[in-house]
Amino acid sequence: MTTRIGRDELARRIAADIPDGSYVNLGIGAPTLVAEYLPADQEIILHTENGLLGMGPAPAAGSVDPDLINAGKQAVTALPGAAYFHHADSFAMMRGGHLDVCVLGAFQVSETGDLANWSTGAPGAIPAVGGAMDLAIGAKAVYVMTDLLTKEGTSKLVTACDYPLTGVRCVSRVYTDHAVFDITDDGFAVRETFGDTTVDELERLTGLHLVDATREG
Amino acid sequence: MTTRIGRDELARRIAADIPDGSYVNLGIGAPTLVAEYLPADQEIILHTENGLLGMGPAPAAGSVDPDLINAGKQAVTALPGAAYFHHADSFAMMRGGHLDVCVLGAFQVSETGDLANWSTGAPGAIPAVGGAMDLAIGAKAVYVMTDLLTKEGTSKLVTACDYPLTGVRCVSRVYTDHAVFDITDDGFAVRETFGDTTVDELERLTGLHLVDATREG
Amino acid sequence: MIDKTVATVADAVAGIPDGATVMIGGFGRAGQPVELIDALIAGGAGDLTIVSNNAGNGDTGLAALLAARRVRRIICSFPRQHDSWVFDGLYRAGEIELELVPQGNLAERIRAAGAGIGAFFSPTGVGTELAAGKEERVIEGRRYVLEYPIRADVALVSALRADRWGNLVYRETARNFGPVMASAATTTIVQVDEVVPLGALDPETVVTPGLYVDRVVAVGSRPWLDGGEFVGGVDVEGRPLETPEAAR
Amino acid sequence: MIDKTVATVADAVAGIPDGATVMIGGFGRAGQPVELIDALIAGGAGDLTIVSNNAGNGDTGLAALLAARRVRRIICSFPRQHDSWVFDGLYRAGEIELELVPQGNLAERIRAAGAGIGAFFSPTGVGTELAAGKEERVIEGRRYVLEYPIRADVALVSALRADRWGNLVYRETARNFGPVMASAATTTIVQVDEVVPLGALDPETVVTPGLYVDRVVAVGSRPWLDGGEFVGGVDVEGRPLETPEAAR
Repeated sequence: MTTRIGRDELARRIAADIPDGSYVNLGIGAPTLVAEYLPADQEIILHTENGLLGMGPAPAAGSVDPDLINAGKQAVTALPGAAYFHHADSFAMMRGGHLDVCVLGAFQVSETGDLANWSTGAPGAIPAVGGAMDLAIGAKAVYVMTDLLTKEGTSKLVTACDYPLTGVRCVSRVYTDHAVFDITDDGFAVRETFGDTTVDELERLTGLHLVDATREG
Repeated sequence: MTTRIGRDELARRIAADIPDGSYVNLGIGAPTLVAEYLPADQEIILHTENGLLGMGPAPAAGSVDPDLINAGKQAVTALPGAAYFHHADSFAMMRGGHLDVCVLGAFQVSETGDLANWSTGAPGAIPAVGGAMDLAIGAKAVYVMTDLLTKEGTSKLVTACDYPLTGVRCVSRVYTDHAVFDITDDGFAVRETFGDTTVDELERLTGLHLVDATREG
Repeated sequence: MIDKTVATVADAVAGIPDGATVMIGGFGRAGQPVELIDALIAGGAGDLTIVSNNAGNGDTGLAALLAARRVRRIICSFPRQHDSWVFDGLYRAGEIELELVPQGNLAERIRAAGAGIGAFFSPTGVGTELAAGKEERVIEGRRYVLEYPIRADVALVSALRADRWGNLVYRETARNFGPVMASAATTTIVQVDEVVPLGALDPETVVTPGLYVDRVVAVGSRPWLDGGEFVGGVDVEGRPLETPEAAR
Repeated sequence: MIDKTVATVADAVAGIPDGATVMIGGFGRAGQPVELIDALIAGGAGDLTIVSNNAGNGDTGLAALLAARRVRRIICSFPRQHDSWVFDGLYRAGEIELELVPQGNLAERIRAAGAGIGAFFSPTGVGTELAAGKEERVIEGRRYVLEYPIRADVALVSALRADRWGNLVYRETARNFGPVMASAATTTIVQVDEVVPLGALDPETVVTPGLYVDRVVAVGSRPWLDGGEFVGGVDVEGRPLETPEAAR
């Protein structure tokens, strides 16, 4: 199988679904890419859980400020209109459901919307959860950005997660390199396919029964 | 019976017990008087639960600021070193035990330290509690400032409160016009008497068994 | 582009339906969003549940809303004041319901709603009639009662300044309930003395970040301020002092 | 007269005993009170329980404390980082205990300790192994787990400026855990770049009121600041950029 769309294209695809004026948290790793594709003529306000709303892009070299970082501990900037706050206030903001969208990576997503993205559960691995569990339950819409298949070719969309859970029934939608899936009461619904991917092929790749919602909306 | 010391003298007596550097909340009414007797050469920081630490005295006429009031909704000032905060932060400060002393009025105090000061429980009365219950449990030391007797001559120090409670086992010490009482495991202990008041006389006035601790410390 | 400012107080309160739960900021008169309350009265919504620390002062603001018989129920800590005659009359006549909440529990329950806390154990009120019927638990030797969040359909808040993203700064003790109420309502409506350009508020000093705010309306300076600077000349209720001339 | 300032970092950390629970502010390196940690190492206290978001970066600060074998147990949300080799080695060798807490629960549990909350129901972590064994409850149809306060004997916090009453302002995202940790410890010890005169901090902008602070020590500007003004010239870890000359 070839990957249908690249990571940047996927980031652009996700960015296109985020309405103007949204408050958004982009998880560490690939989701951070989404920021680069937010339309310049819109105001989408980025939250970083370490205490900043109105996060801007990385600073120029020489202007890196170690006091101004994102959740991935990378140097960032603050836009006009930004606000700083402490960690309890920042997570209250998430836990209270005030963010519109959160984009997260995943090891697995179940057809009921369970997310596993913090631990492989491998023996000897050093566990680290950070804000993952708070992010998973803390936005009105939780989008997952991931490859459909692992490097070994197994589906990351599953009936039930094998990996340790990050959150239960928390994912709204999964953006993969092959297709976009909504979590529905009937399980995964294919909302959009990329390239010449078909729902049949997705069923074969995932081994799941999928609802075909590509003609809707 | 004559009242042994006046309200101002009592306020002065309480002020003398508050150590330099203390964080103090003075309840609405008579306890507010204590502020006038805090030594000028000390820094005792006053908290008002509507969001200010470092409260200063009333402003001059013409300089009254309706945005700067105390819990009794009287105009006050803010000293250099003051800080404003919102109501949840302000009550967190109290509930978390960060104030050293709180001085409150009382209808009744029981020998186990229960306080009744917010409601007479009279039928038809309009109830209003404000911050009374938070104050009662929210300081390291809760001092009560009150007349020993009601206008009808009955003792405000009681075995158990008849009036609706403000807080349970919360009072540390009671300053009255006749004497100062500590709440101990053995009930009220007379720590200090004013004028020629004797412990025997206090027992007669209150109808309580009192520990004589006037020779201690 | 985000622009939460609206032109008039009527626009600001548009759409508040009968039966809504409305939080109203302020501690007494300090920080009470009087212009928004007047607009709410003019807008006609009734059968309201109000969440506010007090139950109105004098005949203006929240007291006027009560006098207009728009309030079915009020959740507050301190209704009875020297100038709460409107509430007092309605309460004695049995024409308004009251839920009395200790002030710190009121603030924390509102915060809990905004912060996604399902419930919390508070030491305040334990053993009193205001905790009657509430779940109690001893934790590390101390008694607590379980308190639940208070949320609202609408919050009406008064702040000093806002930008078009809805970032807010307050003034002195007028801050009081504004920040927690802004976080606990589906729609947060804010009156400010002044709307300033985006970037004019120092991000270190923003008290309520804009994500909590839905609508902002500028209503002009309080009578004791001029361009945000204190000029005085009023009593604690904000009324102009009588000048020697006027007093004659 | 209140003067919480002390002359040296050694004075600031004096008296921290073996076995103490110590909160250490910072998110990664931002806001990490490195000078206080160095003083804690020099002071010799061991068998410590540390509460901090991370478990040290590189070989300095908290990582150095761990490397000096002073820490028995750490409560944190994100120990594993690209530069957490000191922690990683100790953990793999079974020489340090770890309690892993989701970041928001960590912050809220610390706040709860400072705010006198006995426990609270959080939706974070529900149904995961980090909630295993915790009390669960459904409230209004949503699942929550009961979380308890985390308190400490000592908090070590880094802020930008303080006055002699201990009022604090922070800088940018270095604020992070400072305010909640300051509220949750018996003794709160703060390093600041600069102590300013009483009254120099605007009371509207104080983030941590002085009542939460016990000791303040001035340690001088961060390398990327000059008198509080950002001058840059460092990488994200705060190390000076190589100049063209130096790079040659």
